Amino acid sequence: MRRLIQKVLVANRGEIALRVIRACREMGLHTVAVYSDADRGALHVLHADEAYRLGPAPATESYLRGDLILEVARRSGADAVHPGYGFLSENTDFADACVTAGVTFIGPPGSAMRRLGSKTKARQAADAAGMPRVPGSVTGLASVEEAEQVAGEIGYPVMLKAAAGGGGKGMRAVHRAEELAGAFVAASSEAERSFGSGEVYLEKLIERPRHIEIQLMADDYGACIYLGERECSVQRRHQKVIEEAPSAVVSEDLRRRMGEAAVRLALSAGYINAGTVEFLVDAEENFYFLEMNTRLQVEHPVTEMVTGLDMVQMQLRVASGEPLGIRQQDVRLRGHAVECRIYAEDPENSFFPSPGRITQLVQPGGPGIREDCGVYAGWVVPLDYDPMLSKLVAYGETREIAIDRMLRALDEYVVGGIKTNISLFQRILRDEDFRAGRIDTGYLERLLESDPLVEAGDVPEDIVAAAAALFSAVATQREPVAVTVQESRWGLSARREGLRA
Amino acid sequence: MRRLIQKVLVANRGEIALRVIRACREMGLHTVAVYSDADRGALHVLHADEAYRLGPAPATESYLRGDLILEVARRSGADAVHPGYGFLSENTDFADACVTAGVTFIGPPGSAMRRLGSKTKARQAADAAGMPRVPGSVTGLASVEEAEQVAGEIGYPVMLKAAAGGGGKGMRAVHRAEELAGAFVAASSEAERSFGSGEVYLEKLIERPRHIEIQLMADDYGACIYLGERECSVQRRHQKVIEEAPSAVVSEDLRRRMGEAAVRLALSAGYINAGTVEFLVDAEENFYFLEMNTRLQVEHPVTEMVTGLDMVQMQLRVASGEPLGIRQQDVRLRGHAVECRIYAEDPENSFFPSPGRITQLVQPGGPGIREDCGVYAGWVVPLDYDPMLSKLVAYGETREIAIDRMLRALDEYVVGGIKTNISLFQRILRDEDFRAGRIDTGYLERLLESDPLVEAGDVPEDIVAAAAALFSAVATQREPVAVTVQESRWGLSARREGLRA
Amino acid sequence: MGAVRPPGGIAGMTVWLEVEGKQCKVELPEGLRDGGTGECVVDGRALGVDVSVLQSGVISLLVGSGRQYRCVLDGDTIVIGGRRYGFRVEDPRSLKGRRGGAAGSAGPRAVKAPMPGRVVRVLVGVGDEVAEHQGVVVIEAMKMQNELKSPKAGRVVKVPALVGETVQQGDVLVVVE
Amino acid sequence: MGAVRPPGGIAGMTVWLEVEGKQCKVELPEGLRDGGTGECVVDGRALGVDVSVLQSGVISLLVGSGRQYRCVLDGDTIVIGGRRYGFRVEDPRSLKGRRGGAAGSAGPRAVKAPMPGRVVRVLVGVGDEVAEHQGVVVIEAMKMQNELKSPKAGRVVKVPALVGETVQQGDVLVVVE
Repeated sequence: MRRLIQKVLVANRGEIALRVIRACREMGLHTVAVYSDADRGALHVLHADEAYRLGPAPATESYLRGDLILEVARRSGADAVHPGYGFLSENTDFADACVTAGVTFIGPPGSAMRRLGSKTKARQAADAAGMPRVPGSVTGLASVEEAEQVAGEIGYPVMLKAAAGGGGKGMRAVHRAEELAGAFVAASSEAERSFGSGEVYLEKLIERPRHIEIQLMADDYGACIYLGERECSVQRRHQKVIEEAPSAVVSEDLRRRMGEAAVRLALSAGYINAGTVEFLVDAEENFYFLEMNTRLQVEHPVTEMVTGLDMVQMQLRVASGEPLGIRQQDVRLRGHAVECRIYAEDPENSFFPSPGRITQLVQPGGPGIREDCGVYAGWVVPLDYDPMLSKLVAYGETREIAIDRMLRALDEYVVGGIKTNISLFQRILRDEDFRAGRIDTGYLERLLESDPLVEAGDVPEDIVAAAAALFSAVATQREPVAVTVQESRWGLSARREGLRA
Repeated sequence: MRRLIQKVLVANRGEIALRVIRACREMGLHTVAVYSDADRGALHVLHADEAYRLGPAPATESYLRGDLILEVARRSGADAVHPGYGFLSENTDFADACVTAGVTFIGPPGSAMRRLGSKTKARQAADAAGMPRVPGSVTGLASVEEAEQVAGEIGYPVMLKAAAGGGGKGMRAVHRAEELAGAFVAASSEAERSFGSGEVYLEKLIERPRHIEIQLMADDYGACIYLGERECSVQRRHQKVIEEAPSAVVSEDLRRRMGEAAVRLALSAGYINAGTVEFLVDAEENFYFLEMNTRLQVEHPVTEMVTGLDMVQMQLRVASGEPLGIRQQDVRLRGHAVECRIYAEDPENSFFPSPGRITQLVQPGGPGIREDCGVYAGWVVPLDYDPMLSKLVAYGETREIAIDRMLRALDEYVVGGIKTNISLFQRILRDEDFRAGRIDTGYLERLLESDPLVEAGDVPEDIVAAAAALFSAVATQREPVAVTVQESRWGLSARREGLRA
Repeated sequence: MGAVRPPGGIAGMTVWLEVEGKQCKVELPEGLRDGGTGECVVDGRALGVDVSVLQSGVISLLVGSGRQYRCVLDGDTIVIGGRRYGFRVEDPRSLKGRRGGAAGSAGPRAVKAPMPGRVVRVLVGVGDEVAEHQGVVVIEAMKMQNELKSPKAGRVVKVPALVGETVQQGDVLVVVE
Repeated sequence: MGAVRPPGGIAGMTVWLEVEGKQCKVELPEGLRDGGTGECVVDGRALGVDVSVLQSGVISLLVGSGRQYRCVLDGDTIVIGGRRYGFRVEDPRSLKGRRGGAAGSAGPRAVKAPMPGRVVRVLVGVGDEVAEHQGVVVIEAMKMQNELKSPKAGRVVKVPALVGETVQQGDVLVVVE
């Protein structure tokens, strides 16, 4: 079963491509990066042994071009492809094409992806594996009429979801029957635009659910273990913003029950490599299967911090045919980890994306801090891709220590030239409800709707003024715009008035 | 017993001062930095809430001036002092002066420091606590004659050591009786110069010993636990270069025996707060008490990585009168951690120190990497202090993974403008003996005496030449020194000859 | 109050600023911008500072009380201790120009691209009546679609935005009168 | 071999270098230093490169085979993949000067301070005979004492070093003839 892996093509960009390259390097594997025209100077290119251009900036002409990527694999002699997350990572045709090309796809076999990757198929598999799930349609809805019938059976409120999708695209909450038809059309057309398939299904809407997911790792030999859970309830527009491991509300017993259910599902589909089973958990600790992500997740570092395991190295070992090497009882959780997704977006202005050149970058460090960063000072963040700049992770003996450590690190962090959501994290991590673990998937939207805590910085105005004056004095060194202090305030005022006239 | 700590003066500089400041910030404590004239822009100053000048650059006029430091504590209203390591950290008079000034000294009580800090007194305490130690004199040697007598009794080879010292100062190995007199005078005068006390003692020299130390933490209530061991055998001139936790050769049983012996010693002296008991371990796994360091150690991060604990936060809690909160059985080691002390010194030129301006700084990151760095790009490393720039720590599930991860991180690390010992670590971490754990305190000196592996980089000459040409083309953009390619090679050669004439 | 002379009588420099929305005037002694100790005067209040210039755009300020502030310049903000403080230099020479440029809220108002991106939907046409905060155009950047709102109630008079077109930050997409 | 013309016939630039102790000549097409694709000629061998200038002193080179090299300039070395490669630009105009300045090993040789520091011991006096590699002076910097050795066997002719004095890098401490 051993498949020799010596050179890995990383079919992704940004921090996750760098993450995979680092794991490969640590294991003595050669690395091949691919890049679009926007990414010639990107960090993942600079860390790779080899790098090949794919095409123009748009992902459809570069990172989504499986044919070009396999051509690079052939040219470079890469014997394996790591897809990262997003892009082609859940594309079964690409996984199959890799196999056909004689290249190891570092992920599950196409057959398992087909059974578990589609949300509707995965729901059928979950039913077969005896896993609790949210009541709703198991197959895609053929029409508005069918949607109305199913919704009527399970009762409002319901949630419409794209079968092929993720990341909140093609999703609509429907609270009353009269809203269903419009929402159905909207969700379906958004799904069509986003994923090339308009198939949508429908579920009972769970009130104030937590989003909690189980990390799995399975090998070729039928071994499958769970590496604890992650709490991902802090979301904005269905996008995770902060992730933690473990969850503040998951007991040892609940963890075991969710973990065993997830393992059952994976084994039923012949799953191999890393995967994540997502659940909704309600206030009574009932858990409901949501979907399975058949790939590495953005938030895998928090699991690594509390288990002490390297999941990408595990992926590479499993993909080369090695057995897992650890048993379920060897997995011990210790401490608490929190991850913040640092995005190039402006939380003070509708979270507008903020591409552009990074002019200053002061990164935090020290005890308990891990940063998986995909950018550097001087780099121009392109407008063509996901706005994630970096994942900042803090570990601590307790949840409170991890949170306080993250706040310390965020206070150290300065990104200049573009806007980031650092201040959003500072607000969340200081929020009483968050600190008490009172979170659900609607938590962040509620926080953002509430009056922002007018938690002004504690730096006196005079200090800020002095600093601003010093910086502007440096900036105007060559061509001073300010005048020297040789006249009275009245004279100066008069002069300003004169200029205004 | 609770002593309120709200504002901590950090009586140190560099990475350890920043380490302490970060812990304070995470715990909501205010921080006060002190600095010499060389350190106005140092990183520890920039991270502190308040900062006060002590005096000129020499440590004797700044960081060793306990009187000035306590004056700053008074002015700033600091209620505690953290001494870090080095400088005043093991100065009992300073610890006492803090108490007199009503300021909590974050470290052991003066009485325990007196009993365990002096090497000769500590050896007496070790004997009393039934701890094995290297045969030799328990008290300082009054004369060359006494030294000759003791050496005759225990047999050569022997080691002369300064009672007050550390870091290899005032140490001499003596292999034959006729060398003893000269070595005694040299060691004593070096000790006098370095520590203000010429007292030396004498021990049997253990052949090829490993340096292994036990980390302790004790509270006000008689609880004392050990946090596993650190392997510090990779030394140059008795200075630790690489540290690890755990040791590759310490079994569960040996760890328990060493740990319990260390705890016994600490409790016998009424020890409180963090401390380290250093041992020599011979090939037969016999361990011998060496000395106790009554303070935080440089290498504490490797212990933090494998225990998941924050030792500085523990120090602060213990110092404010809180109980330890964890028991011995709660301390679980997981994985392996390696630390490299990045120094401003030139391993290719007799390890000469290399102070000066840091012009480039590319720091590693990603999974398993922690950096406690005390410098930044643009900072001028002063010539007045220890040359340590940063501590780079790698964690992995196994020793091999940690080592390979460290190599990956070192390959990413670039410090420009000054020399560093990064290449030394690359050599050690690739060395077969090191990787096999075949190390002792003489290992590194032997490695350095052996022919350097002519492990040339694998970058083809043409690439280096092209890069060099591109850089020089940029540098000469304004005033080109090179000529354009408008003549034949022969013409150019002739021209060069002409210039040489 | 009369002008405060910088210490030593060396000719200084005065800077007018708007800091966090509040106007103020800072008098700097000559040379302080390169580091060292001196007295700034902020709206007539003297402030003893020790300035250390660390890198381009990064300074450390120590004030009389011992407080230390690492200040990082980022465009029109200064980051100190993880918080941002907005400021604007008021150049006396440019006040006239700025004044002339300011548009009254009664006149036509433009919806401009807040970032580079691609126009994915135009929700209004010329002549449409729009409410304040009504969405008028959707642009996409970094995989996110962002609906831009009308700054006022009124009638759409121009729609330069074209679906599929790439726009730069500041480009006018819709004008409402 | 004749000179190779840069692609497009644009006037290029030739740089003579010593790389890791070996002399070579590199012909660069004009403009490549600012990034882009072109053909360097190293000692007559053409090398297709794609240059990306990332920051001051940092470039990424992609060569025809697909190999990627991040090159960081540090003084007279280039760091690539964690290894340092020494180089020196040979300025044809300065060759004469350098030649004249090179001291023969037969003449007097100076022991110079390899770093800034303080002289803590002077181990020889004028007139002393010293062996090659014999310690002659000890200087201290960064808490480390460093013994400087004589570069040759001979007689000490000058000892400018004074105990306790602070010296700069390159200061002559002892001269041996």
